[in-house]
Amino acid sequence: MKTKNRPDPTQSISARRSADPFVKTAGSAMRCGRVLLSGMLAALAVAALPLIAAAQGASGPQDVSRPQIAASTPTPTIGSGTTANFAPNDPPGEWRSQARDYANTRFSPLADINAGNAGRLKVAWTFSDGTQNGHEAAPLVLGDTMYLVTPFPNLAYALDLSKPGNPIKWSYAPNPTPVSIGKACCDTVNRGGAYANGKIIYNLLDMHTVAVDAKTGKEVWRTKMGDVTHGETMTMAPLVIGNKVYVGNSGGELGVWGWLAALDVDTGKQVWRAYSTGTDEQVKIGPDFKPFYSWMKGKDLGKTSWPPGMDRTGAGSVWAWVSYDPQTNLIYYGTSNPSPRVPTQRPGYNLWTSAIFARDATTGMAKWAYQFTPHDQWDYDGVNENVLIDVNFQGKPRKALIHFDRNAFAYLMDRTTGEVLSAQPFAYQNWSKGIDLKTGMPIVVPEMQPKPNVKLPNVCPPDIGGKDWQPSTFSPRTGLVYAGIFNICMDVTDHPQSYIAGTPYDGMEMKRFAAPGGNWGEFMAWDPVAGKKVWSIKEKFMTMSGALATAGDLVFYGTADGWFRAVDAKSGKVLWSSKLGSGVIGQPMTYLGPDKRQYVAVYSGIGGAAMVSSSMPGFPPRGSTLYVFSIDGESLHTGEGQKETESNAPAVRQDQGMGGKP
Amino acid sequence: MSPMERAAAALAVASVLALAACDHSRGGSTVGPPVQASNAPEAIISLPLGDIAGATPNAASVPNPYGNSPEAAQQGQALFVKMNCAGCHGYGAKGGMGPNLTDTYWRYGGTPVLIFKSIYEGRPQGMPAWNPSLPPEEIWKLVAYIESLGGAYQASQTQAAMQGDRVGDNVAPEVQRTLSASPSASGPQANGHGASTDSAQARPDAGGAVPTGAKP
Amino acid sequence: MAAVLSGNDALRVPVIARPADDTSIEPRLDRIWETRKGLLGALSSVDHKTIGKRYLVTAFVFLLIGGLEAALMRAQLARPNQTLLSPEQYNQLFTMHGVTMIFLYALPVLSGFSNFLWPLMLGSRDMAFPRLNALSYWLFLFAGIFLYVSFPIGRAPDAGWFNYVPYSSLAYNPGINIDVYALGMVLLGLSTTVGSTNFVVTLIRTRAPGMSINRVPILVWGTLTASVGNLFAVPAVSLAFLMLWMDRRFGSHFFDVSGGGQPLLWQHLFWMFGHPWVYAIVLPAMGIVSDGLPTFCRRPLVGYTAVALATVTTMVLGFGVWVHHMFATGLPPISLSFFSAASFIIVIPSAVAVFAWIATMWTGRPQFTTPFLFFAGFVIVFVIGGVSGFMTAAVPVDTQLTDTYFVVAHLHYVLIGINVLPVAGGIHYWFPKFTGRLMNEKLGKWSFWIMFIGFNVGFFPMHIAGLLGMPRRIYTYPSGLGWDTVNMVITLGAYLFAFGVLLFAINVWRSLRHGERAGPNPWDAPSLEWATASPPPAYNFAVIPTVASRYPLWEDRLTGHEGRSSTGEGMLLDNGRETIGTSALDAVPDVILRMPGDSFAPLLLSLALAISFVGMLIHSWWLFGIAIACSTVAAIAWLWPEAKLGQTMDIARGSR
Amino acid sequence: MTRANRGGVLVALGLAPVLGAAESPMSYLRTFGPAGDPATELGWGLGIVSILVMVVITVLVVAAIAKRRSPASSARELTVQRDEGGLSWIYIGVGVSTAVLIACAVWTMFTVAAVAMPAHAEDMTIRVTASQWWWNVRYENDDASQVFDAPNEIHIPVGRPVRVELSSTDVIHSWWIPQLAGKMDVIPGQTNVTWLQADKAGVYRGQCGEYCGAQHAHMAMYVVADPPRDYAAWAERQRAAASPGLQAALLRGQQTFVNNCGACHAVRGTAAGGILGPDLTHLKSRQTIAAGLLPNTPGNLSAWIANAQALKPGTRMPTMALSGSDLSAIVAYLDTLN
Repeated sequence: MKTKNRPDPTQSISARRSADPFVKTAGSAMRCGRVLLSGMLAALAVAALPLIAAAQGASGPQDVSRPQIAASTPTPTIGSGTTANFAPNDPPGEWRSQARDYANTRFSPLADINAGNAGRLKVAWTFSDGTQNGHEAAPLVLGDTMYLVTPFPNLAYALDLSKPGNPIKWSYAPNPTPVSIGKACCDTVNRGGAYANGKIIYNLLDMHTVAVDAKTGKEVWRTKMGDVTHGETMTMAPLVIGNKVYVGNSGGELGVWGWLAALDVDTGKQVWRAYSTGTDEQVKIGPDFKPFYSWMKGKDLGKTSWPPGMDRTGAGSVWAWVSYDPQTNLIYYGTSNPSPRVPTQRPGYNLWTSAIFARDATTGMAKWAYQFTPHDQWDYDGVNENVLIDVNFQGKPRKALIHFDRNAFAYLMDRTTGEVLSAQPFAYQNWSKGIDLKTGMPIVVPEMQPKPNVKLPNVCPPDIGGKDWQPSTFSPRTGLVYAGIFNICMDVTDHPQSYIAGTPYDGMEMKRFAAPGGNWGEFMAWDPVAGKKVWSIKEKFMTMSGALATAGDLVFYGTADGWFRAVDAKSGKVLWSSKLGSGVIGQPMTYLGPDKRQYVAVYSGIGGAAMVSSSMPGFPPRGSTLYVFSIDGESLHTGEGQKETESNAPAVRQDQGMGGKP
Repeated sequence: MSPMERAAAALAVASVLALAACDHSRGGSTVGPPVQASNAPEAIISLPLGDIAGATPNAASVPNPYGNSPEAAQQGQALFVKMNCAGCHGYGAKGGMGPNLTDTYWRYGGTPVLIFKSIYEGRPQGMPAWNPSLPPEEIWKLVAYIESLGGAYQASQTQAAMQGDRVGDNVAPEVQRTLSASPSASGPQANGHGASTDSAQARPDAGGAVPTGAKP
Repeated sequence: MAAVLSGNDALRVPVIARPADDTSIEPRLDRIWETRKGLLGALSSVDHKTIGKRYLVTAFVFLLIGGLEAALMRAQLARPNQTLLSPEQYNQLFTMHGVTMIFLYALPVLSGFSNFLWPLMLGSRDMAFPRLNALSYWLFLFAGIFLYVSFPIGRAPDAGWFNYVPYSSLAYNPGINIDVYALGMVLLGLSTTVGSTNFVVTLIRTRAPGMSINRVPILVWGTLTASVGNLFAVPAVSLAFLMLWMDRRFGSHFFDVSGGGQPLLWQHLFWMFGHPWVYAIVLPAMGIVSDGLPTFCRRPLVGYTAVALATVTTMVLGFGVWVHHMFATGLPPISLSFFSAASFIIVIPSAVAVFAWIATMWTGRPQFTTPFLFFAGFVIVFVIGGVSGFMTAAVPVDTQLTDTYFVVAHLHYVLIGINVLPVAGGIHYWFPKFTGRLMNEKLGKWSFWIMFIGFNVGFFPMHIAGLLGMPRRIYTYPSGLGWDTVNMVITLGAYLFAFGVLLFAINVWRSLRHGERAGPNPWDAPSLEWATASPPPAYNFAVIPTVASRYPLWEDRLTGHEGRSSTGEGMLLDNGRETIGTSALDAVPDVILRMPGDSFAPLLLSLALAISFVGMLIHSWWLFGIAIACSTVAAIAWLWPEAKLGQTMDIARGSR
Repeated sequence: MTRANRGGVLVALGLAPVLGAAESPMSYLRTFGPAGDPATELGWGLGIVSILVMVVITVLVVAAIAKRRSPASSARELTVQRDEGGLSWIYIGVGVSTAVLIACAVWTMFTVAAVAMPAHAEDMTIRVTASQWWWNVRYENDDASQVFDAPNEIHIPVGRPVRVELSSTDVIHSWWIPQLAGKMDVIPGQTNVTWLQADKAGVYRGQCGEYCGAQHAHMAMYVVADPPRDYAAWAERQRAAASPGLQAALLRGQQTFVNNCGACHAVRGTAAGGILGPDLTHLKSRQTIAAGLLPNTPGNLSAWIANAQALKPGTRMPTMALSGSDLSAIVAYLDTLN
């Protein structure tokens, strides 16, 4: 068992503070006692500092600007024949949905910015949307208009890129109820909207999906999807295929009943809804449901793998990415962790939580499913993105998908049958001895199973996993997948929980710290066919931004302390870095402006799950600024001297008065 | 009696009195019923949340019926975990989905009775109302636990709590003269015993502060 | 007559004298050894006889307090579903009843006997460390007060005398109740350790010349074994209580499950002390019987050597059986059976003692005095308690018996049987030596029969209540489980026994003033304490007696004894407070021991220590600091070398 | 030592009236399962040895006193001039004692082996979780949907060994059904395992055996041994959720129950999901409430809800601030949960 190495001196020595309300008058005396005690501890800590520094090993204190290149950098097998279907093949200069394509590759064919001139990237212009919380979305660009969606209160903006200063064409304030603030487990974030049939469609935190006319900013339709007072919220970016919008709910922490629904693009009416737990009828499992592994075959497994009645509050919420394969007309998405998080309260496999579903896009009937972590005991959701790639694996061409799961295993799966081709750990983990490919079951390390009310130290990866929702990117030019991952462990104590509607139903008390190596984050290139890490860059703070690969053989990513970097796709060498105003958990994107110049845009605004490391010194304050970069900072309007913004610019943002909305 | 004996006797009496002075609510591990049940919920609901238009808020103090009984605080801590409060406010009540309860920043009032109101009635940004799920007696135990964390104001410091005064704050002379009789200066210690204002958390609790969970 | 000085002052040979010839010896020794009158004298006295009597009186007061607590509990349990006491009150009462009886009565009363009698039995003028003796008493007194300090405000310890974690941890007992118990026990641990050290050194170094190790009375063997046992056992419990206090107030995790601690660690540490302790509080009492019974059977004890070795064997085995208190905690059966076997074997030494007493009675000619009745009654009750203990030694049977009233019956039979009855008999037997007066025989017999009948009527039915499944430590019970009548009988028996104890107390009180005057040896007993006056003078013996046999005062009437002990003639050590130091095994004189005089240091040191514990209890660190400073000063004052205490003579090289 | 002649011995000793096993349900003088019988045999054996030893020693002491009463002549004259003699008493007495002890010790070891594990492996497992002052019992099953919780009253099939896994949520308790098996402590932070088997159908009362706080006295449990068919039927009923079909009057009761009690108590099929207190989904099917404190009648139920502290001082059940109508509505609703 690896000796637990907790070298991070930033963790305060938190002796359990004995809440000693015993004698109010003796309070001051209590402090002298504690001063004595903490004096001793401080002396100990000082003595231990040289020891800790030594324990940091070769990596030494992290030099923020010159990140570490992993020792072994084998030359990637360029063009190993791994490709992807980039439908719907939007115009190269546009970015109409968060993942840019159905296969979730986030690959941009633009190549004007390349390894050569990346060093000359500068800020072209910025825009602040006036909201405080985690900015996880990517801007959309259609024609010469950029559309933005903000975290709570979920405002929407349209910026006219053709005019100087990119003025606001229109803004839309949906006014979601503030009750939803207290029901969102991990910051009132929103992962962005999608464009379809002239409408911008996105989800509000208080369980509504709205469609806004792209031209005028007027609300077209608004559909209520659930009851926010029961702890349900919506934060995912919808995916639009044809005339259907696919949306899911969040609330794994509050004991909701997880589902994915399809709405009609034009009317907003719900077409079908598939739950993640419950009877086959509720989960829309029909006769043609053929999971690859036998232990997932059976009737009403969504109910019989739960103690009686617990499947209705079993979560399996769908809060991240949906991908779509036009040839097979199948959509792929993951479900969240089972609820409550305390495993002893819910014996059984708890199907279909922490799993991936493949469903028919039109009817919603499930074709196959695979559970990444049966009877999950550490909150390893299965919601991370599934990038659809076509590989030749062991000599045979396979229609596959690559999925970096929260349980720190990278799954390469055959997306037609649900067979696990390979499953290798991509981050430091000690909960499992590996995935048995014959049965598809993980082999759990018995000591790592938490028991109620007993502290279990040094469980890796923690609840936020080896990698969380931040999407990876695939470059057909190198055949590699690039992702920001974590290097974190946790001490966990389970507290069995009562189900009280509208309150958290999880019960895991955690204290997170850096895994061996001392770094919290890492950006890596992964060869999906070989199942190996090609190169990786260690980062002191969490790497929780999306990733963007471009035809210019560049990969863009950001870090939680605000660095935004461009990296050579082949070698992993950092070509350019820029420090933004706040931490980056947004998704970088690139587009062609009206001046046919290539711009790279990314939101800075720390929040979301990255707040777990908020007690680290150097953690940035919150922010809300969109940064747009171009070569030498050139844009449509540089050099034109002082020019008045046209006074008759129509749109004036409907302000919310001095108090603003929290 | 020789001087030495008198000293010994005095010491013995002093030590017994010192012990008697600490709380004498009945019972070892069992929490007796609240000392005075006069603060019925109905009376509490009518208390104002903030200041009163045109009048200085009355210094009516509604103390916690459990006083500082350690049993009540201990059972309050158990309730804090069992009733899922820790899920939002964090297992050390240092904040998570819900605000930090150990510092002296109280959006809806930091005196025990206002904390009782916030639990009893619920608050608009997602704090559910715990009446009737928890009877007043149990809510007062939760309040006793929150008081033991050091961030709460004393029951009689309604004025100080309203204006965010803390022990050790300087008070401009002009203000001193205009203050009503209520002792405004004393409130929870600024950053001494209990109130945690470590730097990383300095910023006020904007909506949805530090999440304990991993994702929405 | 001053000792003959030869050569330099360092080499002094004690003079042999006969007090009968020189009448000035005794007044001179009186002036040397007498303690000052008045309160100052009392507070500074280090005379073992004064300290012994104080132990007896204080222990008796605690016995009465414990008895009152028991009376309240029995009133609550007399009938089902009573509400005389609230659960919290009952829990505090049963805890304090246990703590008082086991810690504040059982060993202190035996320390009282041993402190008073040892120097007299061993032919010495005082204990080896007189001031340490005073310290031991004062610490015991203050620890007793400390344990009761939170009783009046309703915050007495309420987790049972065994104080199992986690119920006694901060999470379930946040008040000061358990802190009072934890710190009180550490303070009491100091007193016990200090007392035990004093007894061990006294036995090894201050026996009268000629009193070899096999001529020492059995009470001395008993207390010696108890003391050595305590020296090994008390550290375990003091450590356990200190660790508990650290867990409660300073956030350590010794016993806290969520921090990786183990609740069973507490049980092991507690019972590693617990079982040796229960033997420590019975072996001296068995010694009292082994010394008292032969006197009233008019013959020496049968199998002296066997009984002495049995006493030691009991304590040695006593360290190997503690897990029989934990048979139901889920430890693996294989280890439980080792301890079960050990618990069976430990019955054998007790059997040796029982058959020795029966043989003494069978071959002797019993005299119907009250002490004899107590000792004979003791043998019967001892055996009943012994066999009920033998039943709990079997693991499977114990999983039914443990924590029921059967065990309560067992522990009362052994504790009252083996400690209270011999103590009552011992007080009757040595009352003339303590006070110079005899206790009233008629009232004595009445008090014996009422105590004996009351005890058996009260506590034997507890076996039955236990067999009927009545658990321990329940403040009430529902009707309809068959426990109603048996509990009523127990309550009546208990009150009868209490009445018997009251009669005994009245007898003591009346005999203090109106008791018939007693000479040096009213019972014609054989051991050395009956050679000096009743009550003995401050210096015990005018001259140090020499001993030639196990029964010095019966030598003339016992055949097979060549040498003669002499009490009339011996060493006159009158150059200040002196007694003779002798070698460990054969008691060959080898040094003159200069004994320290009266001193306030013990009182001040124990007062300062007690105050420092109060400071620790209420977390007032400045009070703690000051008190510790005072204790250091008192200790330094105590240990400050005094010229007159310098050892001057190695007699081994002097005359024989 | 078959049960028949033990009865005879019992009568002979004049203990029969007191130890009548009939009206004392907690007496372990007779046990009804292989987990307890060997121990009871051993218990009787040691008991009889003990009684014999007591009688012998008492007779010896009384005889010793009565035999040679001392003549009134010279009190000073000693009866025996030598201090040896009488040693034979010790040799014989200790010899006999040692022999008896060794025999009993060996018998104990065999009994330890006999009760350690059932003859054939248990095919049913219950996980008992002790909390301050009640018992939660989870009926384990490989098929998760068959798992259910039911507090305080444990049903087991007659004649089949049941594996009992014990864990505590707070302090140390002790699982003890005297007429089936010896007690086994329930220690937080570890899982102790024991087993029991009832050879005769019936209700066996048990109670917490280790001091655990204010209400240690009222922490009883009942093991109901049913014929296998009845057990299966009972289990099936327990798994079912609360019956949804309610007339209007009871609906208000259910709503009031969920609002006031749902945070601590669970009724499957409704929104009440609390696990702090016992599961009430099938409250009506139990004989007693409050861990054996009161028989399960509507009157007792409303008294308990209105003021639990009066009946069981120190219990974690708070005194509910309920109006009369709410209280009666709740009690009426609880009456439907069978």
